[in-house]
Amino acid sequence: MFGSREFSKPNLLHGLIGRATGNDLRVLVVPGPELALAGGLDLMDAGLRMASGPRDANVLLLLPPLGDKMLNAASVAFAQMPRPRAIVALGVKNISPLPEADIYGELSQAGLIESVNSLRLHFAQNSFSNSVQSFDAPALQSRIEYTCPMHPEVVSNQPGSCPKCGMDLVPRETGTDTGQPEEKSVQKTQSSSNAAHAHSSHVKTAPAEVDHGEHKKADGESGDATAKYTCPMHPEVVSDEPGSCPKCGMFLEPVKAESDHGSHSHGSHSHESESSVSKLIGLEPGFMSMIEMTEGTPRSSDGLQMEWITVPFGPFFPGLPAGFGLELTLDGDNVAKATTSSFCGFSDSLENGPINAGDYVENLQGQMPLAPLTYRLLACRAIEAAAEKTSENDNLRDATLAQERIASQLRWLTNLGRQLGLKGIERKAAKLQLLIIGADYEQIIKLTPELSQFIKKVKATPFLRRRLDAVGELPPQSNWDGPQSIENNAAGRLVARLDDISQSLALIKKAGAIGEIKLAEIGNAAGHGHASVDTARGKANLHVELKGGQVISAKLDTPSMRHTELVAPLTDQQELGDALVAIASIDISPWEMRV
Amino acid sequence: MSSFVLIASLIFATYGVAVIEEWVSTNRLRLAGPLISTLRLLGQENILPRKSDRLFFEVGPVLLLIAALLSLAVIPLAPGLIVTDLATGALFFNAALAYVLVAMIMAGWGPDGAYGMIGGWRFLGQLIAYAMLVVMPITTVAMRAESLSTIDIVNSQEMLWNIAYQPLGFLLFLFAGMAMAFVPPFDLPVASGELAGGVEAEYTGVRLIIFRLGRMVLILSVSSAIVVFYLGGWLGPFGPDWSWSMIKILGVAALMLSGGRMLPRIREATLLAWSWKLGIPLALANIFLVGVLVLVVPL
Amino acid sequence: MSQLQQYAILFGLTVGTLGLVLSLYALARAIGKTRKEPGKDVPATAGQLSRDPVWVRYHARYTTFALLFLAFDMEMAFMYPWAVVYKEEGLVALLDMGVFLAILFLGLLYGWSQSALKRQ
Amino acid sequence: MTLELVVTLIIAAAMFGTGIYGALSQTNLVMIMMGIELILAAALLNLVAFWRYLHPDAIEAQMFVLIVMTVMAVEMAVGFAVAITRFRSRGSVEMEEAQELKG
Amino acid sequence: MSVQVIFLLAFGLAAVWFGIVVFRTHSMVRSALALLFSQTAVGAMFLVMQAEFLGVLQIMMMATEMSIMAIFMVMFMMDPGGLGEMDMKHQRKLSLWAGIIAFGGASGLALFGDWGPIATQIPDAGEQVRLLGIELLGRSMLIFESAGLTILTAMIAATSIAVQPPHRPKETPDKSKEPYQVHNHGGAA
Repeated sequence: MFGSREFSKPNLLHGLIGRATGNDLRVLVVPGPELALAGGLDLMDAGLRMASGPRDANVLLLLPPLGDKMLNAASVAFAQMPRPRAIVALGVKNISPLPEADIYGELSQAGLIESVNSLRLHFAQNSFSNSVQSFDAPALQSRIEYTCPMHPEVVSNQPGSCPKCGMDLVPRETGTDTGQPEEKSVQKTQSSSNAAHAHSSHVKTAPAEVDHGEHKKADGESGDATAKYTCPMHPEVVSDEPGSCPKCGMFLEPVKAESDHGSHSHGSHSHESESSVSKLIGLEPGFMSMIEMTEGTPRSSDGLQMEWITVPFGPFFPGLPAGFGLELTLDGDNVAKATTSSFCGFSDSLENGPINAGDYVENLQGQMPLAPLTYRLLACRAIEAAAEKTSENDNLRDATLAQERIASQLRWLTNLGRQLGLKGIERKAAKLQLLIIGADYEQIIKLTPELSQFIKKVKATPFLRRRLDAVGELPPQSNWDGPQSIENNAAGRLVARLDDISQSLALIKKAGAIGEIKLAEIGNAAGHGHASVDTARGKANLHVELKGGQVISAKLDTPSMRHTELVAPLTDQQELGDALVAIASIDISPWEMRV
Repeated sequence: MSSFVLIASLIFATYGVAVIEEWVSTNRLRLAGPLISTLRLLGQENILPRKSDRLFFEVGPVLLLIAALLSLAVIPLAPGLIVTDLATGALFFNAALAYVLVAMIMAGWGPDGAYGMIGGWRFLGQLIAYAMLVVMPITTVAMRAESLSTIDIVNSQEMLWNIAYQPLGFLLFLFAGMAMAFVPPFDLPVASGELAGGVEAEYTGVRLIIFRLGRMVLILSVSSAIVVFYLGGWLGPFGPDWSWSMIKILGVAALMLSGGRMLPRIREATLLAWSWKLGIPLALANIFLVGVLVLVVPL
Repeated sequence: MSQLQQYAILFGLTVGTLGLVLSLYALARAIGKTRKEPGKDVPATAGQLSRDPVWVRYHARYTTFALLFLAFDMEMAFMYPWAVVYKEEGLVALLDMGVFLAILFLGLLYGWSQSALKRQ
Repeated sequence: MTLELVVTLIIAAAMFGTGIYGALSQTNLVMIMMGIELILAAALLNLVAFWRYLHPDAIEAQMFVLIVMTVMAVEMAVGFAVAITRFRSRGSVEMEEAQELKG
Repeated sequence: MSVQVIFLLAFGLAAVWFGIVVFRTHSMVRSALALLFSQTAVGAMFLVMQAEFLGVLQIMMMATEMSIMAIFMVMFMMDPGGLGEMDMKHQRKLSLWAGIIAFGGASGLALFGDWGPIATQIPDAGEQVRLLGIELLGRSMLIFESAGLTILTAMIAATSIAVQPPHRPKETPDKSKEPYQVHNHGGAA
């Protein structure tokens, strides 16, 4: 009813179109294709093709676990999908903001294939129907807020005049707060200043004229001797000539030193031209001066003052980790600022009192769908350390951890292949990952030659190293404990992850068997325990406090929490494509980030 | 009669390119694939973005299709089988394909979407990289043929194809042709990994059909230009001449589409730097080389 | 076929394509209407609604490449007639164009040395 | 036959008038350059009309057209370079704010 | 009223109308592309006048150059999308009169000047390109080389103006605590 298009009496052509839509399915996976791979679902084999955006998709595939923020984003994506569209929910029951799913299936490859077949039937029958309803969701409501064109940070809910410059506020449509992942910071960036152009009111000679005159323009060439020049971002850099700041390359701005206020009488700096713009002779009233507009804006690396736009690279961006909310402030196609958030972060399950150890282990495993066994092992080890018990098959457990590491690195390779447009690597890595995830010991040993041959193929891809070695330079003292590599860039991390796969394979071969991770019997022990596990993304450690066989407090520190701080320095002043590859190269899992 | 054969063969070639493109990207050869996806898009809603520049949004894909078709108008499939044999055919091919850029800017700027706008202006940067590398190899081809008409160019390759006569020009034209048709690894404006569909992101329904059709005809026209300028058009040892040009065109299209998939997407800065620092000097050297060759070798 | 007839055919080809496109639009409109729903016509940015207008002063990083391209592009206009008559004219044409191309290459080298051929 | 020549010349005159109106009325450097482009296009039109209808054997006219095209390209290149520098130092290329450049 | 006049009138009116749209529209990219289509219409008029090489050249050159003009307009003008309906004009009266007088003068000249015999015999397209080539290498070689020099000066002028001289501090700054003194020995006075 929410998916089909309205037509009074569908005829033969509509039937044909319905069947064609059924045979050419473009799927938008919520939360993301990695979840499908981690759950062992082969979408390509089932006949589904990945869609690059909501406009391109006609099937919304929902996979567990789904938080309410993720469901809000899914409702936004569903609203933007053109009809005829359908929702398929595998292993998920309540998808509140979204309407009733058209097809429910259970989370397995057989369930997927069966639901794809019933989806083809569904599209063939009711792509077009006469009873159709509009889909609405809380995330789609919009309200009008008023902001001042010159000072985007002034925001109010009713029209009026801006306290700073007295210009009347301009209506601007924005989403209600429930829809946005986190509070829209009041200090909006440049983007709303271009909404300023919606104002047709002329520049009133507002009281703020006074400070215009003071701000002497940096006339690069004819800098007079007495003026001091300092860098806007590093005030301690002081030079007596114009130029660019050695630290950050920004242009040095003239600073109004007290001593030279009275003395500047040099030719080009006649006092008169210093006066504010609107007093220039021969200027028609109501002239919209551009100097005022570009005055405050920061300069880009080539000295031009341009406008920046804030663009969300939201939870379902192909190439970025699923559920990772990234908002880039773009200066042209350079990234000026990056803010990260997570649509599916984990929350401590101990708010409502202590729970017994077994449930805590299951709970932590459920919250981390991308690395379930790793965090199950971490919880077991921490609890066993607290209860001073040691489990007997520890090296077998390491083999399970190694298997999951291989699966995680292969998913990372699929993501990198999709981002760089290398379809061959993307398909092969996905196929291998599906084989590894369900394999027992003998199958893994049989897979080893295929895996090492694939690793050689990835390393031999022409121009791949050249594309990656200029990208993702980590600042020197950053706390990066992911796969260590000699060269500190994306190419180095790629090679490190490929070596990590071969090391894990060797570890599994040495361990001899894949052990099942079970919590040792701890009765009602008490005490403090600390454990740390080397996951595919870095070192995760957990501090647990036990009392009477129950966990009263736990402090989890995951690698992704630490690595999100690296996103900002990594992408500063980088080209957009390089910034996205750099973010993908540090492999952040939004599930491991706090809500 | 020959115009009917011409139109039928162009439609068949475009469908062939579409089948190859889907085969390369999904690793599944489905002959009915393009027909099914066209029907699907025909059934899709046509969403108009809210505060868009409606004129640009509508004209963009149509201009892309018209530019690609006009560039096909000067390509001979057989001695008589050509839409219009202009005396400055090679130049007209290049002039028609300059409007692909205008169409992409319109399609990018129109819908007021961030991905589309960035994709559109990136394609202008890409044009600045490949434009000179398209022009100079065509000059050397015209030098050998002593005329700009495409039929004379093919006849001039009677003895020796241009790929053997000026291989450097062939490589530059292939590189620039792939960049002109924004085929991966040069798919900067419609990069699905970096810009989530870029210029195509805001288009749905029948406008997307026109955009995709324009793109397929563009790939067809670039590969047929490579065949006409460098692989001796319809010249072939035996059999009907139009079959030779058809085989060569589909072969070059398959080579371009599958070969490009093995390389990661190129960065715009690298593309600009390589084509201006290495491409243009090589093209100038190619002009001198062929200049001497044309005078010395009686071929 | 005289030139004017050929241009008429090209003009007819353009008008024919416009006709094809309009008929396809009419067919699509006949199949069904687009339903107005909240949030559907906002530019789609990967799962979030971006309502702010994006028509800003886009900062292109290839400005110096563009300037060099504007001047260098003119060389093409002179090269086509030269290429057509090259075989007849022989050596003098090669030297003549050699000087022209050398001059232009000088401009390119100057740009290269002033780091204009870089992403600004 | 003179009708075609006169029609072309009148259209070129109209473009010339539009170019002059544009160049004089706009406040932005880039828009003024667009006005100049229109004027040059009108000049091109006249040249080709004179070549076609009056002296088709004088091929120098086509050479002259190539030179005028070069002028158009060169003028744009240098004009934009000036626009970039001015924008970098002053933050705007509005001619209203370029008073201090006066002699 | 031969077919040529009809096409000349059609393309001519299109060119003039696009020329007017260039200055009336608020969106800068629309105005740049209007100029582009105006130049294309002029190129089409060249084709109608059987100057094939010049027409195709004009259509090609103007497409790329006007797109570059479009990006520069978007970079340097206040509101490229035209949302603010801002009117960036001054001295309206003067420029309107200048335009009308220019149009009147030129068209008056066109109407009342006697142009003498109209030629009917025109070399065909291929022949024109060949003649232009021979002209290029023959009588107008000096013009051809001076055009090359003009392009060279334009390239050098544009690069030297637009590209910022790379600012590299002469020696690595010392890390002492007191404010950061940058010593540019021999830098620009």
